[in-house]
Amino acid sequence: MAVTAPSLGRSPSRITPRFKLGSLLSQEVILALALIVIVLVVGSVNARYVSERNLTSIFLGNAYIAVAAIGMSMVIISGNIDVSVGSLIGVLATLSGTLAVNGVPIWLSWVIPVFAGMLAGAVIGFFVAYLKIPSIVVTLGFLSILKGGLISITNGEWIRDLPAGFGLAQERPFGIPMPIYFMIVLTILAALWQRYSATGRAIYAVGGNKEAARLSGISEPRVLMTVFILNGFFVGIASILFATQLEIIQSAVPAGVELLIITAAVVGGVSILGGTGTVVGATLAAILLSAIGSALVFINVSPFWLRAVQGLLILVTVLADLLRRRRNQASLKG
Amino acid sequence: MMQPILELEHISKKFPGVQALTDARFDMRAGEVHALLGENGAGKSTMIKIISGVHKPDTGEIRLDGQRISFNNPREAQAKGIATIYQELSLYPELSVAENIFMGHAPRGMFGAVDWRTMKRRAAEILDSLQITDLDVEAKVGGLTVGKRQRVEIAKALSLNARILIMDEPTAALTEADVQRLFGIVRLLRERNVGIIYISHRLEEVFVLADRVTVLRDGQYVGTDDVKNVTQDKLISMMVGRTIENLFPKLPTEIGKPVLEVRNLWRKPLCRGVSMTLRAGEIVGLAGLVGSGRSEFAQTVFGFTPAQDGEIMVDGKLEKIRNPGEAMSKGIAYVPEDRGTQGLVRQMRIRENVSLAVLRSVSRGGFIDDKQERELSQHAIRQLGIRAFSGEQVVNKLSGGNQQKVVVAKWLASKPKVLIMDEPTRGVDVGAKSEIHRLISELAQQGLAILMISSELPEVLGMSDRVLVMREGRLVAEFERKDATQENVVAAMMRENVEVNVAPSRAAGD
Amino acid sequence: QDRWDGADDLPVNPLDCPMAEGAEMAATEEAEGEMMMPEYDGGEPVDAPDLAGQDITLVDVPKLIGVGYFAATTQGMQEAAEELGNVSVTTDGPTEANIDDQIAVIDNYITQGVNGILFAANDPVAIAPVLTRALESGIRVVGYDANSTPDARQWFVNQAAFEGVAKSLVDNMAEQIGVDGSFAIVTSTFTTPNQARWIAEMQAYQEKCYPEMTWLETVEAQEDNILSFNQATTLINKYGPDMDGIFGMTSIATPAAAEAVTQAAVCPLASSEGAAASEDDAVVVVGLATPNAMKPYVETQCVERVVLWNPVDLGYAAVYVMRRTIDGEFLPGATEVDAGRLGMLPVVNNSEVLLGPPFVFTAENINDFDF
Amino acid sequence: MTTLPETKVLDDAPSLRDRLGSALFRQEGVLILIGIIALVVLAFGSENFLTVDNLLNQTRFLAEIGLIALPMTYIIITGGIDLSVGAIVGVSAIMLGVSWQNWGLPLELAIVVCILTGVLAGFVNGLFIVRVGVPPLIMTLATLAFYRGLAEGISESRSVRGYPDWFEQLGQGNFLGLPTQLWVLIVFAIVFAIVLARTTFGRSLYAIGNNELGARFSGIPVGRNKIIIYSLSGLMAGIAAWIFVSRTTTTRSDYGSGWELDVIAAVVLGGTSIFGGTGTIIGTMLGIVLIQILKNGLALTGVTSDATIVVIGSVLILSILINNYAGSLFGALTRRLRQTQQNT
Ligand SMILES: Nc1ncnc2c1ncn2[C@@H]1O[C@H](COP(=O)(O)OP(=O)(O)OP(=O)(O)O)[C@@H](O)[C@H]1O
Ligand SMILES: Nc1ncnc2c1ncn2[C@@H]1O[C@H](COP(=O)(O)OP(=O)(O)OP(=O)(O)O)[C@@H](O)[C@H]1O
Ligand SMILES: [Mg+2]
Ligand SMILES: [Mg+2]
Repeated sequence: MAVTAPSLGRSPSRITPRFKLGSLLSQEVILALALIVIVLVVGSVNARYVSERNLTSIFLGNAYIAVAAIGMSMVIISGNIDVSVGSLIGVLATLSGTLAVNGVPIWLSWVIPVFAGMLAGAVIGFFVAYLKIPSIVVTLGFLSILKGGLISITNGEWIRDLPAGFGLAQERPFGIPMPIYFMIVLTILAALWQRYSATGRAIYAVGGNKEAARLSGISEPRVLMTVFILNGFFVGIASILFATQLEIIQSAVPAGVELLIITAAVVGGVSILGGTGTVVGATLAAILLSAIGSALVFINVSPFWLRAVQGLLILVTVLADLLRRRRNQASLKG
Repeated sequence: MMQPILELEHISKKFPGVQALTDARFDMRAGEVHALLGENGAGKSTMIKIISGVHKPDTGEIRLDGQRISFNNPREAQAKGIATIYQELSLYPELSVAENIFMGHAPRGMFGAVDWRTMKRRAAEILDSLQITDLDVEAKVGGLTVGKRQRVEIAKALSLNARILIMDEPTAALTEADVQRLFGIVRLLRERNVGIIYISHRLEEVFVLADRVTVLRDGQYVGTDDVKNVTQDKLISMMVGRTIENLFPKLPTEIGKPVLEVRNLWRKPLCRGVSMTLRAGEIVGLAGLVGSGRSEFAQTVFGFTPAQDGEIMVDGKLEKIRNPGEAMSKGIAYVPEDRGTQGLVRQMRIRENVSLAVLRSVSRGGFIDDKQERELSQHAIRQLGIRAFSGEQVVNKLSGGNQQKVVVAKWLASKPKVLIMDEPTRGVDVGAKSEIHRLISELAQQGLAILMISSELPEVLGMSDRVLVMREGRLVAEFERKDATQENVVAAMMRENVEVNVAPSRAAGD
Repeated sequence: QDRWDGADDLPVNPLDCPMAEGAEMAATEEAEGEMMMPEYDGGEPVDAPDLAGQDITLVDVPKLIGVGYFAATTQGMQEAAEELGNVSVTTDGPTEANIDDQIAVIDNYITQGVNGILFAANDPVAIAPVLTRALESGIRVVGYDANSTPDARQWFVNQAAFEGVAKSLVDNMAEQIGVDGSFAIVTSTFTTPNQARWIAEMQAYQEKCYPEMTWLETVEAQEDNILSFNQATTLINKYGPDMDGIFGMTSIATPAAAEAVTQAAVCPLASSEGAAASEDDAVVVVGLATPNAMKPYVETQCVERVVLWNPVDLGYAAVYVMRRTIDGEFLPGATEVDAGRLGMLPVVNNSEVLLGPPFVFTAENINDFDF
Repeated sequence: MTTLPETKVLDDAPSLRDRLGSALFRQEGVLILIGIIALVVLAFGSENFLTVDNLLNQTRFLAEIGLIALPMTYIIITGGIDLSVGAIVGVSAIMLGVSWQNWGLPLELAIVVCILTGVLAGFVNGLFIVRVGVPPLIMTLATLAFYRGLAEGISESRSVRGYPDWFEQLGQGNFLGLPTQLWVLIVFAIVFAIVLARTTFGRSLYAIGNNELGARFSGIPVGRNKIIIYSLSGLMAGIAAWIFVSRTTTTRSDYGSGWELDVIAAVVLGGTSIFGGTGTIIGTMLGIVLIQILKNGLALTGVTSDATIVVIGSVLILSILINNYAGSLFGALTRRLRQTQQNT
C-alpha cells in the first residue's frame, strides 16, 4: 500500500471509545445489571434468596432453556426463526429415555438424540435453505408433525425405571449441577465460534443482507444449513438435560417452551430482524428469566399476578435495551 | 498491440421478458481503464454481472488470459482476481466498516480463526490508501451517509487485491471532490497494472480517465475505440442512436414572487440555521460535499425529519410541517436521493409507484380508481420515456436509470408548487438526463419553484438561476447564475474542509 | 395468603375430622346418607335407539391425549371393553388441555354418530352445550375424572369425592408433619377445575380439623416437570426450616417435588439417601400421583405416602357404567351399579358413581400396582 | 427505439389470460386445488362429511380464529406480527365476565367493555411498536405474557358462568339459517378484503411491507396506519372473545391460549409472505377453511387428532412448496407466450 498504516490509536478519527464500549457489551451489561439488581433487592427482602443454594437453583432453573437459546439466537441472527424447538425437545427426550430403558449403553442414549436433533435440523435447514420455504412455515409445520407424531407413537406413556447413572442432569460435580456446566461451556464455545469462525461471521452477513452476502461469494444455503444443524445440536443437548433431571420422562411436548426460548434469545438482544446479537446475551436472559420467576415467589407476589409481572419485567428489559440502541444510533449520527 | 487479459464474445442474456444482451462482445487489457457506455437498460450492468459471475450468459464465451472459463458464482470470479463494485450498494448495515470490507475473505489467525486486529489494521490501511480518514473502522455501516457507504464499497472491492476491477457507476453517489479522489485511486491502480472496467453516465469522466471505450445499445455491441479518437458527440450518438444538441436546455423564465421561504431552520446535526428563499419559476442549485447536510436540509423542509427550530413559509404563509404528508398538502415535493431505499417500492409495479405519493388524487372516498391510476402511470411512462413494456412491470426489473425516471415521475405526479430534487439525475443516461433537464426547465417555466440538490457541478451550473452552497450544515455561499463558476463554487464547497480532510492522513503518513 | 376457594366458587363441604378410627366409616355413612333419597339430576338422551346387549361403539374424549394419566384410563377402558366383548372404545381428544379443541373433537363424533361418549371435561360449564347436543341426538353421555354440569350428561364416575381426596391428603400430611406443621402446594394451574376443587376442599378441611397448621402458599407449575421441579425447589429455598411439607396436586408435580426434596437433601427419613441434615430442614412430600411415577422415591424412602385412586379402574368403571346404562340396567334413581371386577359401586350426589375412597400407597403396597 | 415503450404501454389493463393465470398460480389456486382434492377424498371417507349441516356447523369452530386472522393478514403484510392475540382474547373474555358478574355492569355494557379491552390492548402494542420502536415480535411476545397475566390476575383464575340465554344466541344460535357468528365472519371478511384490495389504506399496507422508508418519503402516515392495524387486531380479538364466551357460556382466563400459532399458520397457508409485502384476505380465508375441512373431515373418517395435526403440518409445508413450483412454472409459461408474441 502506498500509505503506511497508522496505529489505530493514533488516528483520532478512527476510534470513538464511547461507541466501542456502547456497541460491544451493553446488552449483556444491562442484563447483568438487571440480574444483580434483582438479586440485591430480593436478597434484602429475604436473605434466603441469595443463599448459595437458591442462587444455584436460579442458574439451574433455565439451564436447558439457555442451551437451546444459543441455537435459537443463531437461527434468529441468520434472519430466521424456529418455533418447533419445543416439540423437538419433547421428541428427543423421549427418544433418549426409550433408548436407555431398552438397554442401549447410557452414553449412547445421551449422544444419539443429539445426532437425531442435528438430523432434524438438517431437514428443516434443507427446506429453508434449498427449497426456499420461509423458516416460520417449515417450523410451524414441524411443530405439529413432531408433536402429533410423538403422541401417536408414545400415547404419552411415561418412561420410568430409567437405568442408574442415566440422570446426567442430576450429577453435581463440585456441588454444582451438571446443566450449569453445559450452559456456561457451550455459551462460551458458541460465542467464540460466532466471533472467530468465518461461518460464524457469515451468519451475520446472511441475516444482514442476503444479496450482498451472495455477491461477496458467501453461499447462503450452506450457511443456513450450518445454522439449523447447529440449532439441532443445541436442542439435542437441551433435550438431554431436560430428560435426565427427573426419574421419569413424560413422553410429551413441554408446553410453551419454544416461546420461552425465543424470549430468552430476543431479550438477550438478538434483533429479530436478523444480522445482530450475541449468544452470551441469550444465556444471561435465560438466567434472568429464571431469577425473576424465583424472585416473584420469594417476594410473595400474589400467584395470580405472577405472570403479569413477569411479562412486565420482560418488557422493561427489552425497552432498556432499545433505549441503549437509540443512544448508540444518536452518538453515531452526531 | 498487447494481448487482452479478458475477452467476451457472442454474449447473449435473456431475462423474463427482456433480452438484456444480444451477441455482445467486450475485451480488456492489463493496466487499462476501459469505459463501458450505454443508455439506461443498454445492458452494461448485465454485462459486468456476467463477468463477475452473478449471471451466467445464455450463449457466448468468456476467456481469461486466453483460456475459456465460466463462473458459477461470484466467489469463483473473485478467486480469479475479478473484484466488483456493484451499482446498487451491497453492504451489511448492522456490521462494522472493517467487517463489511472483509466479509467473505477475512484475514485468519491460528486455527483459521478470524484475526480481528489484522482485519481492522488492514481495513485502516486500505481506507488510508484511499485517503479516507473520516471513517471509523468499527462504526456500523447502517448509520453512515450515502457517500460514506459508497467509499466502504470501494474499499471492499480493493480489499481482495484484484487484477480486474469493475466499477458500475462508482461516482453516481459521489461529489466532485470524492470523484477526484477516486480518479486518483483508479490511476494508482492502473500503475499497478490492474485492468479497470468503468461504467458511468458522466461522459466528461470518460475523457479524463479512460483509455478505451465500448458502447452498448439495447443490449447490442455498437463499437469499441480509443478515447483519443472519439468526441463527446460521437459517443452520444453511438449510445443514443441520435445526436443530442443541448445537455442543459435552460429555458428563459421570468421569476415570480417567493413561494418557499426558510428562516433559520435547525435540525441537528446537519441542518444548522439555514435560511433561503425560493421564487416561482426559479431553479436554485444546491451544491456541497457529501455529508454537507443538503439532504438533511431538504428532508427537514419536507418534514421527514421535522425542524427543531426555525420557520418555513409557503406563499408567504407560515406553515407548520411535521411530516411529509403535511409538506405535500402545502405543495412541497421532495425527490429523495437514494432511489433504492427512499424513492421507490421496488417490489411494486410502476403504476403503483407512480401513484403512491398521490393516492388521494387517484381515489374517491378512499377507494382507488384503477382507470385514473393506469392513465397516470401511462402518462408518466410516456412523459419520461421509461423503458418498460407496461405500467404493470415491477420496478425491480428496470435498469437503474429507468428506476430513477420512475422516482421523478412519481413526484411530478403530485403537481407541487415547490419541487426539491435530491440528485435528480443520479445514474441517468445522457439521453434521459437531458430529458429530465428539459422537464425541469419546463416545470420552472410553468411557474414551479425548484430546488435542485446535485453533486454534479456541470448540472448545477448549467441548470440553476442561483447556486447555493452548503458546508457542514450551514449555507456558506450564494451565487447568481452569471458569476457561478466552477472555481468559486468548488472553493466555497471545500474551504477549511481541505485541512480537515488532509491533516490526519498526513499524520498517518509519517 | 387470602382464602383460596377454587376456580368455580362452588360451596365446599369438609368431611368429619379423623377420630382415631371410624373416620372412613363416617365418610361412607355420609355418602350413604345421601344415597337414601337420590333424586336423579342428570340428563336424558332424546329417543336414543335401544341397543341393549348389542355391539356398541364408544368414543372416549379425555382432557387431552398424550399424557400418562389418561393413557392409564384408556388402558382401563380397553380392559373393560375386552371383558364385555360387545363394546369398542376409541380414545381421541385435544392435544392441549383446551376446552375449545375438546368441544370440536366431541362435536365431530356426534356428527360421525357414535353410540356413547365418555368424557373428562376441561371445563364443566363450557363443555355443557356440546354434550347437550349429543344427548339431543340420542347419544349416551357418561363423564369420568372431570365432571360437567349434571344435566349435560347422564352419569359421572367420580374417582373419589373431592372432599374425600382433600381429607386423605391433609390427614396424611398432618400425620407426618404434625397438627402444627406448615405446608405449601404445587399445582398445575389455578384454572384446572379438579385441582382447584381439591385445593378448595383441602383448605376448608384443614381450617376445620387442623386450625394450627400453617398454609404457606400455592404455586402454579403447569403440567411441566422441570417447572414443577423449579417451583418446588424455590419453595424449599424460600422457607427453609419454616416449611415442613409440600403437596403435589398432579401426577407430575408430586414426583417433581420429591425429586426437588431429594436433590436439596431434605428428605425426612434419616435412613434415606438425600436425608435432611436436621429434623427442622426435613420436607415431607404428600401428593396425588401414579405409583409408577413415585416408586423411586418411595423406595429411597424420601416419600412415605402417595394418594391416588386407580385411573385404570376409573376408565374401567366408566365403560361399565356406560354399558349398563345402554342396557337399561342402570336407570335414574338407582343406588348402585354393577361394575364388573370392581363389584357394586354406590351412587352419590344423585347422579355420580363413586369409585371408592382414594387409595394410599406406601412402601408396603406400592409395588403391587403398575400404572 | 425510444418509440418502443409507447406502443407497448397502450394495452395496459391486465389481460384476461394474465388475470386467470395469476389467480390460478398464486397460493389461492393451490389452496383451492388442495381443498377440492380434500373434499372429494374425505367425502368418500365418510358420508357424514359433505352435508350442509356438518359444514355449516364447522363454521362455528373457525369463526373466532377467522376473525383474528383478518387483521393478522394486514399486520403480516406490513412485515409485522402479533403474537399476543390469544392473550388478548383471554383478557377481553375475562373483562366481559368480571365486569358483568363482579362489577355488576349490565351484560350489554360488559360486552362493550370486552371489545374496548381488546382495542386498548392492541392499541398499546401498536403504540410501543410505532412510537418507541419495539420490534413487533418482541413487543407482542412480551404482551403475550403480560395480557395473559392480567387475565389471570383480574379474574384470580376464577371462571365466570351463568350467562343468560339471549347472550348465547351469538355463539350458538342461527340467523337466516346460518350460524350467527358465520354472518359476523362473512361481513368482516368482505370489509377487510375490500379495504385491502381497493383502498388507499390497503395499498399503503403493501407499500409499508415492501419498503417502509420509501412509504414514509411518499407521505404515507406509516405510524398511524400501523397503530390502526394493531388496534384492529385487538378489536377482532375482542369480538372473537365475545363470540367464544357466548359459544361456551363460560369465561376462563386461559381462553385463547395457543391461538396465535393457529392464526399465523392459517394466514401463512393463505399465501401471505411472512416477510411482508404480499398477501390477500381471500387467501387467508381459504387457509382457515382448508384447515377446518381437514380437522373435521379427517376426524369423521376416523383419524384421531394427533394424526390430524401431522397432516395439517405437512399440508402447510407442501402447499407453500407447490406454490413455489407453480410460480416458476407459470413464469416459464408466460415467458414462452411472450416469446411467441415477440416472434410474431
Ligand atoms: N434481474 C433482472 N430481471 C429481469 N430483467 C432485468 C434484470 N436485470 C436487468 N434486467 C433488464 O435488462 C436490461 C439491461 O439492464 P442493465 O441493468 O444491464 O442496464 P444498464 O445498462 O446497467 O442500465 P443503467 O445504466 O440504468 O444501470 C434492462 O432492460 C433491465 O430491465
Ligand atoms: N440513506 C441514509 N441513511 C442514513 N442517513 C442518511 C441517509 N441519507 C442521508 N442521511 C443523513 O443525512 C446526512 C447528510 O447525508 P448526505 O451524505 O446525503 O449529505 P448530502 O449533503 O445530502 O450529501 P449527498 O446529497 O451528496 O448525499 C448524513 O449525515 C446522514 O445523517
Ligand atoms: Mg446498471
Ligand atoms: Mg444527500
